[in-house]
Parts: sequence; C-alpha cells; structure tokens
Amino acid sequence: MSLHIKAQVKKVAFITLEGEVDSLSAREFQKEIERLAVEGPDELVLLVEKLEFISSAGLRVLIFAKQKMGTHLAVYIVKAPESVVETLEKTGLHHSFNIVDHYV
Amino acid sequence: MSLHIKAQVKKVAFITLEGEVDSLSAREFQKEIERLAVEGPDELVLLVEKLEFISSAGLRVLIFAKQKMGTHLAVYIVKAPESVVETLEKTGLHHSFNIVDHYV
Amino acid sequence: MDRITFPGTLDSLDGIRQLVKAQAQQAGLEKKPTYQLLLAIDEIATNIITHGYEAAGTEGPLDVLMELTDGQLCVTLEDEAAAFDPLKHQMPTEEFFALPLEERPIGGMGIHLTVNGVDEFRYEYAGNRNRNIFIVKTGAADAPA
Amino acid sequence: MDRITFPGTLDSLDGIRQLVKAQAQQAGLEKKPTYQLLLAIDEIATNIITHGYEAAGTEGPLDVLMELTDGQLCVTLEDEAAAFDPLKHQMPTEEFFALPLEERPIGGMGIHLTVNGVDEFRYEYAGNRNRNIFIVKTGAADAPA
Ligand SMILES: Nc1ncnc2c1ncn2[C@@H]1O[C@H](COP(=O)(O)OP(=O)(O)O)[C@@H](O)[C@H]1O
Ligand SMILES: Nc1ncnc2c1ncn2[C@@H]1O[C@H](COP(=O)(O)OP(=O)(O)O)[C@@H](O)[C@H]1O
Repeated sequence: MSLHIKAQVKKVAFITLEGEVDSLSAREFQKEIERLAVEGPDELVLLVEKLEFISSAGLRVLIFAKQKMGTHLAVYIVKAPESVVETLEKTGLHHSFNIVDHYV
Repeated sequence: MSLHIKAQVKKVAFITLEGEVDSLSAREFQKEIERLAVEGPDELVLLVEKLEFISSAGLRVLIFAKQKMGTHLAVYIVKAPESVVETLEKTGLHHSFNIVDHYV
Repeated sequence: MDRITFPGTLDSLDGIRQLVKAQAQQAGLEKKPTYQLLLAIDEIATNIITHGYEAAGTEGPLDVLMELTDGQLCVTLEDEAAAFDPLKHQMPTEEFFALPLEERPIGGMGIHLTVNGVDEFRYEYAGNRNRNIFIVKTGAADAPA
Repeated sequence: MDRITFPGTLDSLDGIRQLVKAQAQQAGLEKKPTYQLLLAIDEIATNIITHGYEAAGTEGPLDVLMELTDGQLCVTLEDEAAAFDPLKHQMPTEEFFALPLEERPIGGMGIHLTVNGVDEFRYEYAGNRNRNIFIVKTGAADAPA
C-alpha cells in the first residue's frame, strides 16, 4: 500500500455572522463582502451558527457575493440554524450554496 | 440585537494523505510541503482520515513543515485515526499541532 | 388593539421585530412560526420603507397593530406611501428559484417569503393607508375555556 | 522459525510491514498492538538502513524472523551493519517531548516509539549480526489446550 498525496493552497475568505441581518445591517455585510472580494478568494466560508435572523436583504448579499467574486466561487454556509436553512430552501439558494455542518 | 461581523482571508494549504508514510514515502510528503511552503500559507490543514500508517519519518516532515512555514503557522490534523493520534501524543507533538475532527 | 408608530426608516426594523416577537411569545407561538412571522413582517416593512417611501423621496409613519384573539395572532402594518398590493405583484415561479444565480434577477424574494411564511396574508387600502395584514394560528386558545 | 531476507534499502519497508502484519493477524493480535508493532519494526528497520548501511556507504541484508509461541509473537530483525544497541542510545526525556518545536532537535523519536510500542524489546549482537528483537503478547494461546 503506497501513499497518495493531494495538495493545494486556497485563498479562503471567512466571515462570521452573529446576530441579525435585516435590510439595515445587510449593508455592513455587503461592505465586508466588497472588502474581501478585492483579495480574490477561491472559496467563501460563512460561519453562521449564531446568525439569529436573515431577511431577503441578507440573501441578496449572498447572491451579490457570488456575482462579485465569480459565480464559480464555492460558498460554504456552515452550521446554519434550521430557520436560516428553511429560508435558503424556500428561495432556491440551497442549489447554489453548500449548506454544511463543517467546511472541512 | 445587532449584527457582529468578523471577516478575514487566509491562505490555507490543504494536504490529503492517504495510505502509509514510512521513511521512503515521507520524501514525497516532504516535497509537497516544500512546494506549498513557497506560497507562504497562513495555515496548514492535513486531512488524514485515510492515513493508515505514519512513522517518525513522517512526523519529522510535520516538524519540518512548521520550521519551513514558520513555527507560528497553525497546523490542523483533521480526522486522525486513533493510532496516529497515539503516536503524536507519545512524541509530544500534540502540543504543537491541532488534532481535530474538523478544521472549521 | 394597540397601535405603535415607528418612523418609516430601516432603523425601525429591529424594534418592530422585537415588539412582534414579544407578542408572539406571549401568544405561545412556537419558535419556527415566530421566525417566519418576523421574516414576513421584515420583508413587507422593508418594501414599504424602501419602495414606498424612499424610492418616492417621501417620509412617513409605519404603524404596527397587533391583536391576539382565540387561536390566532394578527399583525397589521399600516403606511401612508403610495398604494401597493403585494399580492398583485407577479410572484416568482418555481422555475425562477431553480435558475442558476447568474441567470436570476437578484431581488423578488421578499413577497414570496412573506406569503409562504404566515397562515394568511391580506392586503387592504383604506383611508389613504396601505394595510398589510399577517395572520398566524397560535394553536392555543387565548383564554382557557 | 522462518527467515525472510530483504535488501537493506528503504523500499523494503513496505514489504516488511505487510509480512509482519499478516503474521500478527494470524496470531490474533488486536489492531492497536499490531499497529504499534509495525511502527516499532519500521523505526528500527529504517535506522538499520539509513544509519547502519547508508551512512557507512555499505549495503547488506535485512532479515526478518518470526516466531509465534504460546501467547506471544516474536519478531527479529537481523542485519550486518556495524554493531549498534538502540537501548544504549540516550533516550529523549519527558522534558524533550514537551519542548516547543523550535527548541527541539528534529530526530530522536524512533527508538522512543520502538521501546514504547512493544511489550518487550531486546538487542543482541551475535555472529557479526545485530539482532533487534520485538515481543508482543497476543493474549491468545497459539494452540487451544
Ligand atoms: N410597498 C411597495 N411599494 C412599491 N413597490 C413595491 C412595494 N413592495 C414591493 N414593491 C415592488 O415589488 C417588487 C418585489 O418585491 P420583493 O418580492 O420584496 O423583492 P425585492 O424587494 O427584493 O425586489 C419590488 O422590487 C418592488 O418593485
Ligand atoms: N542502526 C544504527 N546504526 C547507527 N546509529 C544508529 C542506528 N540506529 C540509531 N542510530 C543513532 O541513534 C539516533 C536516534 O535514533 P532514533 O531514535 O531512531 O531517531 P532518528 O533516527 O530520527 O534520529 C540516530 O539519530 C542515530 O544517530
């Protein structure tokens, strides 16, 4: 039995969201996305375990992120509370984002 | 309740090791580390769920990785099988590496 | 029925959520339907503020009225912006939500989430005011028999 | 007792592990002590090949002898490199392993893992050959009484 090695370096953008994203606070979220987009990340990891609320204004920022960073960009939504998952499903965004318990 | 956002971009080196690392195959492992070190990653993530064997020659490469990429470099050893964890503990390397089930 | 008046600006959203949340908790509404109700109200309130007042360059009030009757919680948002019936707006189809993001318009999710988030959603226009009405079944009768 | 001769080169390590693993499985040795035994043998075999033969610019054989007796598996590695008793080598202390990596020599783990990986480790020198002997208790008697 031999050794198989797979190696790669990725630029990963990590964003932790805690609290509530409504139309007002979505602006801060968008600003962070714009700031990170400049660095040209390969993947976007959203840590949302403590995200208590997100309205469609927040979802728009998620879509904006893909458009800004490239639609091929893999986005991971980590530890999304049930209600957040439900909203992503109702709006079809679960097709475009990886809803996971862990990034890696 | 307001929104708290934490954002950062990290260069993450991912290495998947499958199979057996002995003194012979440790050389391939070391070459990959050297190759990745050039890119100056912020963190090193070793995915070792299917690592079936690692001798001290492999552990030396781990130590080499820290010395090459900077001892401040955070190294995550993800999903290490029990025997691998035991070897890391016996050699005190669990003090210097993060032995975890998930990176994030 | 209490009427609480907020300014029709985005920084009212947080207070409106807190107000309705407190009432929903008092009504014994479960966590999930409470979340869906708050979301629906947030979506419509946002539309009133941005599409109703801001886009027209006007300002105005956003009133919240709440009524707890046997087995249901009724929340009404009232505003003085131009008449707009969300239910008359072309709703996105299933196909829309299955589109890849590149081919999909960025908006159009708010009314969809509203209508799908409450047991009943109604719109009325009366006395120069839009009335957006959200009704959820609380499952529990208001007063024990 | 079978004797299997491998060339004293690093590409023999894989075959040695497979050989010993098969024997350990036949002996009914559990997964964990089997792993520790393979590790111990790999460490000493590596030392023989690199420090014994390669460093001296010589070549030579690496013989594996295995013996399964009542309740124990005994594996012996024999080589013709210069005499070296691993047990006489200064073993790293607890303090060594607690040192931060910057302050710690990179090697010195092999003999430590060997001695700590088997129930008994012995060294003999006889007939111009190093004999490194690894003994593990299999827990099960070889033949049922
Ligand atoms: N109160 C309102 N006044 C005027 N137009 C409105 C109002 N509410 C919604 N709209 C119109 O309906 C569209 C769909 O609304 P919505 O589903 O909430 O999605 P979004 O607001 O994200 O575009 C809006 O883009 C807007 O053109
Ligand atoms: N067979 C051998 N012949 C000569 N020297 C040896 C032999 N085995 C081990 N040594 C010496 O003992 C040292 C410690 O060995 P070990 O604990 O396996 O760590 P490492 O080989 O990683 O340095 C080696 O560095 C080497 O100097």
